[in-house]
Amino acid sequence: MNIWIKILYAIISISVATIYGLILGGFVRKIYARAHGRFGPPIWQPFLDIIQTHGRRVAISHGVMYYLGPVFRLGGGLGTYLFIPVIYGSVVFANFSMAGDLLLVMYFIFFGQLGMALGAGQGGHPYSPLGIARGLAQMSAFEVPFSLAVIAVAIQYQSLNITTIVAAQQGSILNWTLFTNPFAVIAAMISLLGMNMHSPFSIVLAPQEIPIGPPIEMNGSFLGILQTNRGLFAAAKLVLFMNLFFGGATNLLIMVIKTFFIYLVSVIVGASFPRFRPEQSFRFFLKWPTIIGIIGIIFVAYF
Amino acid sequence: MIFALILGFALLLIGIYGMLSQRNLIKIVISFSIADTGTHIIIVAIGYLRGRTAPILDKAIDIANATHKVVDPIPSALVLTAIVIGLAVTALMLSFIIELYKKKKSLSIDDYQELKW
Amino acid sequence: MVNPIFILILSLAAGFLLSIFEKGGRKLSLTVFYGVLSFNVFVIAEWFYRIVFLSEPALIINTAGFTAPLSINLRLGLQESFVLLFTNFTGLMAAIYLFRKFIKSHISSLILYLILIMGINGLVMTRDLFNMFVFMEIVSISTYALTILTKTRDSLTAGFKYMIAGGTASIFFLLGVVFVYYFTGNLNLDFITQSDFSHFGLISLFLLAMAVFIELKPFPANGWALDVYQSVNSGITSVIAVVNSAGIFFVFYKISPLLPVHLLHILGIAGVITFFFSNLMGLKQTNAKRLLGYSSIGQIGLLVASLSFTIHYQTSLIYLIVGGFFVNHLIAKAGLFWLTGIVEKENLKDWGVLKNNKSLLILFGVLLFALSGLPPFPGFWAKWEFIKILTQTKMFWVVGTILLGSLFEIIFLFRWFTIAVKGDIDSNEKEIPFEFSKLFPIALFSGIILLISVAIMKSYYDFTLIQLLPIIAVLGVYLLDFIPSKIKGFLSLIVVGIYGYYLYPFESNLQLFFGIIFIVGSAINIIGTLNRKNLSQGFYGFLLMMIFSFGNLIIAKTYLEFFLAWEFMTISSFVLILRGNKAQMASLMYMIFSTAGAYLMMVGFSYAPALNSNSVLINSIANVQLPVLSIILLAIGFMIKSGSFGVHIWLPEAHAEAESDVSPFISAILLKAGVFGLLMIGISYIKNTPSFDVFYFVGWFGVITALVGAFLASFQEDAKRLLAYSSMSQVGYIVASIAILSHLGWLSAMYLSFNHMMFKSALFIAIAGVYYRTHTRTMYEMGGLIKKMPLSYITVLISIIAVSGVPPLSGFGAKWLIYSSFIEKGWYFQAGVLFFSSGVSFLYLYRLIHTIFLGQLKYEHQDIKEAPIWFIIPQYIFMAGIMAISMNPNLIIQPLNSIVGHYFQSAILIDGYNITSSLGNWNGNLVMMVTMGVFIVPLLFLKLYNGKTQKVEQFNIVYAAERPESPQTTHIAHNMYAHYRKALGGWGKPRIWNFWHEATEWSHSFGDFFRHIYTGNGQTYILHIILYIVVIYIILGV
Amino acid sequence: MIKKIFVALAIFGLFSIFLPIMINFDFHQNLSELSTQYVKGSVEDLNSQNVVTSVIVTYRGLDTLGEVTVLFLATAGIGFLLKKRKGKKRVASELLQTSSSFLSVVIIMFGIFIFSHGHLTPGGGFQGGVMIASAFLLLMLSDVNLELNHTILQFIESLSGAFYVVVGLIGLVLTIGFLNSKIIPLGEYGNLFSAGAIPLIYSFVGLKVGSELTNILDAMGGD
Repeated sequence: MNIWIKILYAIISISVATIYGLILGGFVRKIYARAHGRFGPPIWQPFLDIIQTHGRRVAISHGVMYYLGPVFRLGGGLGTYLFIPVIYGSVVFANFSMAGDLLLVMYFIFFGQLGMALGAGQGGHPYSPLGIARGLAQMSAFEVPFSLAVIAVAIQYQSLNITTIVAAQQGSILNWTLFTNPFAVIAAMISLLGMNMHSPFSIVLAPQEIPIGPPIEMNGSFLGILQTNRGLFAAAKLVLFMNLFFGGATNLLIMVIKTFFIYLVSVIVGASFPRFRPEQSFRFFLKWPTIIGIIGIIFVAYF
Repeated sequence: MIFALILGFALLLIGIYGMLSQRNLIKIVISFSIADTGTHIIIVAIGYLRGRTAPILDKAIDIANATHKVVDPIPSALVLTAIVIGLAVTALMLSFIIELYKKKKSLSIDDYQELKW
Repeated sequence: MVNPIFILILSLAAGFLLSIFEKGGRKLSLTVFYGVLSFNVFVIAEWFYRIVFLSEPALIINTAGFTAPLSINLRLGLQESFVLLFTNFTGLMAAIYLFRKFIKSHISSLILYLILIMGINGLVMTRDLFNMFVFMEIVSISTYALTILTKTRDSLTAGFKYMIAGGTASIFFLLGVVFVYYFTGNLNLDFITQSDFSHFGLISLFLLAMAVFIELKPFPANGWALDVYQSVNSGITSVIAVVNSAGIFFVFYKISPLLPVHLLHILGIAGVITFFFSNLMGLKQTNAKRLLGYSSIGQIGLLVASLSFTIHYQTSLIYLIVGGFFVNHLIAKAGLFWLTGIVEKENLKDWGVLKNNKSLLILFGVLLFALSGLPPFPGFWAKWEFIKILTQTKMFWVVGTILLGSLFEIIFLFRWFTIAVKGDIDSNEKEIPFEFSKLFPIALFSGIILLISVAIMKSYYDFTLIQLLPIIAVLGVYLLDFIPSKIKGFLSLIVVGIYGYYLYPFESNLQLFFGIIFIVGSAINIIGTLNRKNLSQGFYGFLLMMIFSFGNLIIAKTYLEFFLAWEFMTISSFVLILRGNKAQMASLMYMIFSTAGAYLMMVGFSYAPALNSNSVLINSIANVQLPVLSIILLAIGFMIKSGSFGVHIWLPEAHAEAESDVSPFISAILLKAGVFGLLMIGISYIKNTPSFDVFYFVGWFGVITALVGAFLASFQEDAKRLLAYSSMSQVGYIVASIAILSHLGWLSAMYLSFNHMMFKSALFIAIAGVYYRTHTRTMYEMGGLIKKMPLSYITVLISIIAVSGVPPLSGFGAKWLIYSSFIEKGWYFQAGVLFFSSGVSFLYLYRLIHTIFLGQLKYEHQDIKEAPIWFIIPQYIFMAGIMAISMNPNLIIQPLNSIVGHYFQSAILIDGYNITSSLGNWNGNLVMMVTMGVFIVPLLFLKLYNGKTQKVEQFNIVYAAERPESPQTTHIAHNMYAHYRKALGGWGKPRIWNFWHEATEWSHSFGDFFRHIYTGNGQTYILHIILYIVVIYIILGV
Repeated sequence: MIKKIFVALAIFGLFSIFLPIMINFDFHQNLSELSTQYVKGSVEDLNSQNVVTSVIVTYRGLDTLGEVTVLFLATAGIGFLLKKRKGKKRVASELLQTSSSFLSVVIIMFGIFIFSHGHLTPGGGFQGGVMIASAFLLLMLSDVNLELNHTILQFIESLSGAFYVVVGLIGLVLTIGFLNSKIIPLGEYGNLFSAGAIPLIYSFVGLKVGSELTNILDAMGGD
């Protein structure tokens, strides 16, 4: 098919995802506020923020890498999203998933994080490396249960191709990985908490300790880009989880519903737990979720 | 003549015992030469044949069947050499002791163990 | 042709008359003295020539006008002439060494020395047992007297102990002789056979053998010898340790045919035990000469063992093994004893003085390498063949003991060597005085042993020039060392090019692939060394040696050729590492571990069935069924070399402490040798699978190595150590995926090997550049260098992306292949561990780039420049490579696919840029395109929309509502992952390190414990002797 | 204490090694064929009465040469080791002084007789040499500050040794073997001048041994 059409489709699906992601973000802030007994900002607050940050007259740059940091970040978000087939059977939302399989997505997630880390690093603010150190460490920890879950899925469907995995879960709700291999899903969901960095795992952006950590020096349109990405990237991750564990989606509505509930899990947890100390968080991920993940593998591989 | 043999071995053992138990250097050397002498006696004893005479073929024995009259000459020859060698070694040992004594004014072997391990 | 009996006659006459010549002045007597000695050498040399090259029959000399057995007869055959040539020559050399001593000392010393040599000649030639006794006494007595050539109380004491011990032994010898006569009625060896002895008559042989054996200083009945070696003048010591030992050993050789086999075997085992314990006790020794004494005793033990275990094999082999050990040990030992006399440092710690004296240092090195049985020296060949025989006769205990013993020997010898090269010396240390008469013999001997080595390689193994190339490289460059190093660098670049070109036709598939990694990779890395300013003597020689041995590894046809190349590789890399400033400990550890590995491989190879084709090893090994034992041993050997978990502790030290332009060779290329080896086993493994799946465990070791390496790397403060551990981790991946034994697995292994070669070289060279500018490797002392050295920064950036496996760069290909292969194989948990370690690898990668290049710039680095061009060039060559295979993975995937296709049927499907495995697919090119797109779009947006960006310094930040006070405090770098360490808790402890440390401690204290039997009391020594004889008798009885 | 036990063990062990020899030992009934040849040969080839002598000096001449060398080495070694130093000593008794002065002459004469008749009677070079040395010992004891002429001693020692070698050499030159004593006509059985070079060699040996032992005694007597 013509490459331009492909790109057009990509733009469509990206904008949909971004908007959805941002709305989701606003919604979450609302929920948090309510949980804290506040009124909270309007749902469209994230859009306002982005406009506001882009509206700033000056933007301070600490150097080339600093400048590229947000670019990497957004690029990472876009890429991750683009390598995932969002809606099963849809041409528009198939994105560039033919470029690679699950492994590609898993590793492309790092693209943005690494670039951002480098950019923040050049920012020269002591809090950035602190946050990054925490972030990387935690990432290495929650990757373990997640990768175990992924391996379990790969074993189960004998494939790493996301479309194939989704296809295998069609038909009945009971075909979802959630029901065919609950252990793997639990493990994965726990690590999702880590990925979304809500408390108790919000050690990276921990406002009280290292005021929002890595992006602390970011300002103006740099910050704007980051905020845009936050929406898109959240959407991408949720879609990935939906595809792997919750039977994917055949149309936008189902996608929205499923991802919303997936997100809700971490929101609820986040609203109800205090923050871990870093080492507690690492140890946690390397302990229970990992064990569950191992059980998940044994479950599919040897039963 | 078996006694000679036994005597020889006895001397040998006594000598070695002396070398192992005596503290005094000179006594050790004496024990050594005792052991040496024991060996020499053993050698001679080995050469002995019953009821025969020394292998010197003078008028006393007829040359014709001398081979049935004399004892084995070889051990006697060997022992002679052995004795001289023993003598030489003993002499050298003694002179070493003299030097050692000059250096440290002691004849006890226990005083000469700086070199170890 | 002169009748050799003239040696005896002339020496005697001269000896008797010397005191009269003395009346005519010392000059005259010295002339006579040296004249006679050289006459002896000449006579024997001629006979040796006649017998060896004109193949004349052995010469029998009757005395007194009667034939044996009536009279005493002498024999001069091949063995005799060989031993005599050697002993006489050594005697002459030692005499030259003692020249200055002989000018002054009492005339008797000349007489004694002359007759000592005469005695050795008689001892070797005579066939009559009692005559042997006489000559033995002549030798002993003259030696006793000569022990006090330099009269100290110690030498006197030692001499006395020596005398009583020798006297005791001679009593037993005499007894043995007369009883032999009693039982056989004869004294002439030619007329006595084993059959003449009744069972009860064997006692005489026992006494005889024991007397000789005691003279050969078996453990523990050898305290007296040690004291002699320690205290006596080095010249005389060399004579005792070499000439006398040779003579006595030959006596043992002469009577050995008489000895019953079981006695011979017991003596052989006693020899092995001696070898083991003397080396064990050597570990704790600090006195140079005594240390040599221990080693000497051990080597003689090994010599005896080799004789008694090989006596029934074909003669050529015996000549190689026994002769090899004989020559090797005695030449090296003589040279080293002479050196101790020149250096005149009792304590090993003070041997750093050799640093200032290159020529002595080189001689020391040659002799020491020879002594430790490394190639090309004769000891190596002897050991190889000997171990082969022992392994094939399944005498594994003996093999183990010998190899452990030689490992100990390696430890103390190389500890000594590293001290000599790197040890610290106090400034007011005076130069070692130059004495030609002392230096000449050593130099000559070093030359001779090299010649002999080459002779063995050419004549016995008929190796071609290509196997000799590593040695030639070292010697050749040594001659050209006066040339400035840049030129040498260019020259070696050319040489490597030629070599690679020469090698190319011999290579195919796998070889070619590794040829590229080894040769091309090295060639590019050589560019980095062009930055050297000074002469850097010897550097390029050993560098070339290493590169050549890489090549020879690939084209090796036999186990031996492979092992030879391997050992050359070890030696050269050891020397290269040792060149580092603080590399003393590091290089020692490297040497010890490598040697241990090499020994395991040696056994593994000797136990493997013979190859039945003469194609290259890596092909022909496919047709042999390797026994499980040798697979295990070989695998361990190769894994030691590739720094696998558990035996990895040498790796960070070696890679970090080596000179910064050597590290890339060591870390990026040398490690691949282990990989190559493992692949080689694998090839035989897949064709004929062993009963026990060794590679399953290898796989586990691989993944654990990957994880541990990553964690250790994350906790380093030193940039090069970090990179070293990262290499360990990466090679862990490679090893694991080799162990998978599937198409995908090997594909990923090779893909990763190639990648790792490129990015790790680039990283090490980049760090070399940084180090060159900042003079520090500690990362938190740097920071903010991105603006100062942008080019290096870009290299590091691209490399770490490649390492981490983040798309779109080539690293992701590796990850994709690896995980696919693991899941395909069903190694799920291994795959999990690998996921973990790749997650952890982000930690150290970020730490590397951030703490050096990002964050705050330090004041002292305000005005440093970009790294020198010679560092930049290779970096960017590698960058180009990485970018190329990132853009188009097929460049490498396709050829590898076909290479691996020789061993497994292909498991991937390549159409266009899309690579499909059984599990998923990966389109490297499309990924690259998409990434470009998603990267460029925001960038353009930023550029267009956000034109009014304002540049500010790093330092322009607000920190806790204040400006930070200094970069040092603001740069978050030191102990970056403290929280992770805390989280790991008990798992973070350096268990392995402690284990090896404990092992070292234990072996040393064992050595210390055992050597306390040498109380220093002469009487105790005699007691040892007697008890020893008794014990052997008892063992013999039962 | 431990050491005593070990010593006891060692001795006992040696004893148990030697015991079987002593038990199973029985004397040969007749000569080994080698010594038979010697006994025959001594008469037929060498024309010497004393078989032992002919074995020592001719058949196993190399041993004897070595033996001389050993003694020589001992002398050299001791000379090398002990530098003669004069010390104050007690004076010998009148009786000893007078008696020794003429006794020693007799002893020396006897010694010479012994080694010159080594091929006829028991005894030989060594025995004779020792006697001569003992004579000198007597002199030394009697006259404490007796100064032996070392040059002469040395000359005798060296030359006698050298001549011994030369005599052996002649055999080699005549290509009848090193140390062959048939270089001189064998003479008439039982006479002083018989048995070829044996008496000659023995005389050299005697002189050498005598001078060497004297040297040793002298060196040791030094202090």
